Amino acid sequence: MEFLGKIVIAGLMNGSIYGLVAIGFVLVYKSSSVLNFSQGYMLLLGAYIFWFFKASLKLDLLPSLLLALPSGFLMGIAIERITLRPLIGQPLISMITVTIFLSLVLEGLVSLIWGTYPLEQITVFGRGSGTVGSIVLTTENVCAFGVAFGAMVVLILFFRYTNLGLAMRGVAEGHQIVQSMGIGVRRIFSISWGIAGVAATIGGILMGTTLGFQLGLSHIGLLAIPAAFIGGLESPEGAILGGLLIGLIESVVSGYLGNAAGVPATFVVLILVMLIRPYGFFGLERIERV
Amino acid sequence: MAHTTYYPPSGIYADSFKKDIRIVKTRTQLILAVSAMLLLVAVPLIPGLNSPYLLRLLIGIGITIIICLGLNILTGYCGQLNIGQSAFVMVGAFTSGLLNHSFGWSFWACVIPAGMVAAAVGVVFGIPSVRLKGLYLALTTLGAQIILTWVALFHIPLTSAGFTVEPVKIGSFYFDTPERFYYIALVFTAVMAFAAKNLMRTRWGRAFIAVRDNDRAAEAMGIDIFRYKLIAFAICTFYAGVAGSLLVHYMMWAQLESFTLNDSIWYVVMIIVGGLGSIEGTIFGVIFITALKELIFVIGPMLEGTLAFLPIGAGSGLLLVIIGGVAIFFLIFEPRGLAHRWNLIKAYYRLWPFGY
Amino acid sequence: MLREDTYPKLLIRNSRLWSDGVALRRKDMGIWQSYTWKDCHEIARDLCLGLVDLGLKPGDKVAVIGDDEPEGYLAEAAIQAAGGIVVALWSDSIPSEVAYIIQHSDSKFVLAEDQEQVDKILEIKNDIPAVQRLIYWDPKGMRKYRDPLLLSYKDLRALGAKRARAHAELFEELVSATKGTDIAQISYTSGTTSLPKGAMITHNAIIASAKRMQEAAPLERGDDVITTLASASVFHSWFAGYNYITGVTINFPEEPETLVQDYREISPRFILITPRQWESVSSMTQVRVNDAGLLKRSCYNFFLPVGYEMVDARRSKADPGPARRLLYKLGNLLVFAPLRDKLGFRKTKYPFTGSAFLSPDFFRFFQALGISLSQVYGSTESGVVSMHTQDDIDNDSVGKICGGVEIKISDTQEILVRGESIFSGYYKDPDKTEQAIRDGWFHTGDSGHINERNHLFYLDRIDNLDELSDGHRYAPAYIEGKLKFSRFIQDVMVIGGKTREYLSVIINIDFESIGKWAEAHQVPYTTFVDLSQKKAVSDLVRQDLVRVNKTLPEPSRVIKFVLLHKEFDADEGELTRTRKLRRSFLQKRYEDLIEAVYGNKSEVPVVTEVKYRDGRTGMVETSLKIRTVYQDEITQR
Amino acid sequence: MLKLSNVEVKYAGVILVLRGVSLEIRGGKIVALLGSNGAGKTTTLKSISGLLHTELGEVTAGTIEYDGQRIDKLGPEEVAKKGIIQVMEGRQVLEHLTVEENLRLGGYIRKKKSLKQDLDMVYGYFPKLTRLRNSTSGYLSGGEQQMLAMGRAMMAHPKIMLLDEPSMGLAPLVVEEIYAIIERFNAEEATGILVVEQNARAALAVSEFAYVMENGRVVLDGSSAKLAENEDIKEFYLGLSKFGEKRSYRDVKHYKRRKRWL
Repeated sequence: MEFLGKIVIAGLMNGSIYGLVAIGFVLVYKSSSVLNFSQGYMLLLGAYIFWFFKASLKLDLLPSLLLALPSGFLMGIAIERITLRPLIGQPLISMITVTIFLSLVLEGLVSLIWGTYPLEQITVFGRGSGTVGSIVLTTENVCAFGVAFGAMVVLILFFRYTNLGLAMRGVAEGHQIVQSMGIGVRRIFSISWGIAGVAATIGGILMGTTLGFQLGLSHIGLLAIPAAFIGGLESPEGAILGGLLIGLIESVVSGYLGNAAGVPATFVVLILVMLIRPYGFFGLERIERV
Repeated sequence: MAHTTYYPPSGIYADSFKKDIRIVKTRTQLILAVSAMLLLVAVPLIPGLNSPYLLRLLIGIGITIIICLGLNILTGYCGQLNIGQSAFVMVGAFTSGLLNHSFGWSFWACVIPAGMVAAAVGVVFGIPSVRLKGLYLALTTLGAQIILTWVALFHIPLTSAGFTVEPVKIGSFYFDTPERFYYIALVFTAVMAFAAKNLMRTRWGRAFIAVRDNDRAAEAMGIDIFRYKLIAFAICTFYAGVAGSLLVHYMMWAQLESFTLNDSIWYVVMIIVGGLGSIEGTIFGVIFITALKELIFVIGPMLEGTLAFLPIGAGSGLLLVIIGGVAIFFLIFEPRGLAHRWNLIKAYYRLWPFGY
Repeated sequence: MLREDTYPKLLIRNSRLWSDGVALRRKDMGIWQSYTWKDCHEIARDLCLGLVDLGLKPGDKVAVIGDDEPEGYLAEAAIQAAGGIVVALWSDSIPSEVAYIIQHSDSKFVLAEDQEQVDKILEIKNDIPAVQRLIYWDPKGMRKYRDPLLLSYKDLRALGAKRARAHAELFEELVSATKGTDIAQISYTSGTTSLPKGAMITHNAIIASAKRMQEAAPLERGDDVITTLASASVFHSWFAGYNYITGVTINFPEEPETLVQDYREISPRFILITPRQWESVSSMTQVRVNDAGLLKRSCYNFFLPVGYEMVDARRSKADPGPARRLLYKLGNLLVFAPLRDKLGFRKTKYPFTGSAFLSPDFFRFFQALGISLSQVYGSTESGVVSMHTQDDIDNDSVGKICGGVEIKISDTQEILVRGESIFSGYYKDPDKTEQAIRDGWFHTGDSGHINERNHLFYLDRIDNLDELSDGHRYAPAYIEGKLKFSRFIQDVMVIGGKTREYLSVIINIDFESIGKWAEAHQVPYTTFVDLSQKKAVSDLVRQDLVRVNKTLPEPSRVIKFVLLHKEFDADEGELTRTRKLRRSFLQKRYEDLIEAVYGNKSEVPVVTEVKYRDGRTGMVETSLKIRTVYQDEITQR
Repeated sequence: MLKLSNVEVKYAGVILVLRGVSLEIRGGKIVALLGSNGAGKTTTLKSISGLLHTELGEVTAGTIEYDGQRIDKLGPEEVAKKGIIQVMEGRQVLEHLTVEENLRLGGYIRKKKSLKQDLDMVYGYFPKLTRLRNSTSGYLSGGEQQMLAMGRAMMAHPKIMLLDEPSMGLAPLVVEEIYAIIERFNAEEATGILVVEQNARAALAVSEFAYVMENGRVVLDGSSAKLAENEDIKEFYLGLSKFGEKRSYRDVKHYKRRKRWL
């Protein structure tokens, strides 16, 4: 029984990070209906940038964060500006394919700059650990969960109530309509990619604390996809729930069937959900008037 | 997407529908096609060209063309995205390998079943996503890539470690050397390419294009989108399966390493660079990217040697950046790929001295 | 000598000799549908017996109106098979013209192509009481037509087939009863001056002309040709000779509008199109080359002069030298051969122009491209008189006089013709016949002369020849031909005559080329009227006038010109059906404009009645600007 | 004052759509632009509003000036900020957003504080929309969607409004209602309106000046009254035959009847 408790806690921990990254994925999908397959590699690059500030430049936690998050935002904007903007007006399949190729380029960049071996381990939130009942909790995990949850709340509020959030939902409906009302579609795109960049960076840092800074982090990005899909690709709340669910499934399955089984299991769930409830739990039935 | 209007020389007219849709319309085209074939057949015999390195490269290109042909039928003609193609190559490879290794079936007995099994597995993964509008097939094929690799790694005894496979043989003649296997690869590639080209002249082909261009209109015309997307995906995975079987019987060794997610992405790169929806485009794309890859394999180590400060593994990083970069360049500046560029050159020549 | 002396007899011979050979092809939905000789024989037999069943007797006239299509082509054979006489009408004639011809020719039946022609005939039904039945072959849009006069092509053939089953050999008997000397068809000439006259032409005359054409431009069975001129022109019957006598396959384009693409697909061995069509081919070539890229344009501009040199050298029999010949070969490979292929002349051996004057500049242009353009001269009444042969092309002459033709030049420089291909007089018009044929010689009304190499030279219509007040004689057609070489001028009429001391011209601009030029040079315009009066456009046309004036003797220089606000149109009687100017009508119609030109006015208000295609009329009033070619010249003359 | 002179538009650098279009909209005037399908009317509107850039279209020659400044190279957002708003063809509404959210987005480029008054103004013009304030706009009727689209444009208080076939697919009664509101809005807000229409009768009734386009070129222009009397306009756009009464389709022949724009 005690083993199950530990797994559930670990699952929720990871789940919150998956949820956060999934929000980034949903944000991009909502504003430009692009399935961003490079989300995992943005997470990787974000984590490495943070590692660069923390480990190479020896800055401590707060300054590294203050430098890493804006650079994550810039990374998102740069990606949108260089690869996606020229494709506006092209068929959707080209936009999605470009994100696939982006994952190649990002992986290449990371291995070009930092090599392919895992980076030296660093502590992010400090050593310490405590126990709740019989379960050992390290400060790293608890802080990671806290940061993830905070970021999620901020994003939801932004998305629901600000004018910019409304504009983003408008852009998702139709680029031309919104443009004819004076809303800079390009600006909205770059902002949503910027936020996705920040979400990925935070996710990367948090994942880095537990799994270490290595190329494997990009597989976490893969998990954001089932998380976002199960949540319905439409709403940030859906993404969070999806993330937590995926986290649980991954840790439970890998707990009992050996740790390589975690990721495939989530995709099995993805396919099952796609069969039963294609629009996810929170998705909107798409209005298709011919 | 790479269709072009055809400018025949004057004096060429069709007095029957069959004549109108022939693939080879003029005598010069026939001569060109036949001479190209003869050249390909003669390659191993020409001293300069028949170095083992080049033959192995050509065989690799041949098998990759088959994989990309399937992918182009699905993505280019039917508009569905598949980023798990190499998993289905693996399915074909292991099916054929196991049939041969465990049941002693010859290559000729295994290749079609390999394709069939790959197609069956493909359909299983295809059904959930094909029901939906939008590019959800990309998600399920990504899932397929991960799940199938996991299954092969842990749940089939032989595949995780790799196992030996008999080479292709006819009677007592073994196609075990590159010079000999070259002909097997050539025959299969030619047959599969011609089949793909022909497919576009059939009802299925037209239905695929209808689904790609406007699935709502296609549905209104009575085309069962679900069925045709599934057929397209089945053909795509069948092509992958056959290629997998060829690969395994050529390498005489079946192992997991050559079927990764990156390989799937590379196949997508090849059809984008080559030209979506064009058979010639697929061939151009495969040759172009393979040549680029070989080039980088030469430059990579040199670079690592000279620029010492680069970390270990920079060579592979460089490869990814360049190939990814080239793919993105094509997507943005030449969306219709090399095939379109080739058609423009042909049109320029055909329209000479007029401009339009 | 041919035993068969009429086309129907040849049809029977051919269906026996080459039963499954392809006789005709017609393009339908992009595919060329073939008719074998057996099919043609069967269709002609059914039509013929159907008509006979309806009461067609030898010597009866049947009017045929419609675009050139296999149905019409075989209907003519069917009518002649029963000893009937074909009266071919122009498909774009207006109802009043059609009524006059049908009534004058006493046609008993009318064969019409489609709803458009049927509507014309039904509109004039009461003026043509003699017509018993109106047969149509394209039923499109006519489901609700219930007029008793109407009979569909299908029903006629059914009638004929029933009759053929009853009496198997009837068709062959009827055909053998016909003989070469019978009248085969009455062709109404579109007289530039008075009402149309019906020239009676016998089978022998047609076959004689057809044979002459095949001497100058021989073809063999299996060659492809394409019909380009309307079925009403007499040339159509001579052209049919290739099909009946030698078995050459005739291809029919899908629609008159798609002729350009269709003839490119066929690339016919022999082709004859009117000067206006050659002019449009030349201007289209120049426009499309100018629109092409720099490399293509510079190649073309580099090699064209080389082509011109070769043409001039061949004409003056001088040897251009090995360097020039090599350069021309290179030019042929790089520019001329691809150009011929794009224009559809890849396989063409005999490109011909005829039925009107085409200025030598065009001959020189096309020959430079390797298209050995040559001229055929003849008329409805005289048959084929002279033709260039491939080895003896002289750009100034209208061809070498054909075998079996005698030519005499009268003291008034008029060309007189005698021979087997002469017509047999005007139907129901004995005094006109008297005027035209005197003791066997046909007075063509054209002026010209013969040179020592037996080439005939054509100057102009006799009554067009004119002289200025100071006695200087000039040929309007010659000047007009030169002006039409410019791609900006579609049509032009020279004004002069005894009471004027200088020449002036009325010009129709080519709306499409000038429109394109205007767009390229940011000259905004809305309608044809607006564009024609723009100053920039008149400056553009002035350059062409200056160019042509340089090549003319000083007194026949054009001093003043007007850009007309509308195109000359056959519907308004300004042009004949073969697009030739009806000068006397035009002189009368634009009298006040001409007075204003010579009255040194700079502008004249004009009100002209315009007839829309469906007969509706509308008034157009605008003011035309009268411009001078050389600003200063007018003041000091 | 908005002025197009000799504007030439090409799609994907190859397809020539507009071949030298020149027209003017003086402040506060209603101008109609007539033409059949494919005449280039919508392309003209999109060249003004800058929406061409999203469809690989570009103005390759000629100029579009608004109050003296050239705007043909600007993106749609800048043009909208200058006060030229386009209401697109086919009642383009943001289906999954509510009516109010649509209107709020309409006023996106205006300052926040005037949002309340703008909303009341629009609800004044279109009382029907007040009731539908929170319903998803995807489920509105055709007429309501057209009102929402126009209301959304009004939210930005445009100086010039470009209406693309407002009457398309609407019942005649609704069309009258919409045109009445257009006239009222023009009168009260002094907004210049360029209305593109196939429904020539309604457009000529409401506008002072009108242009007729045919395959990429203005072939006829003049005051609306004069055009309403023009022989060819009556024939080809108002369906009146030469004797003034309705012309039935039965006697339209399948063979081509040549129009004479002389």
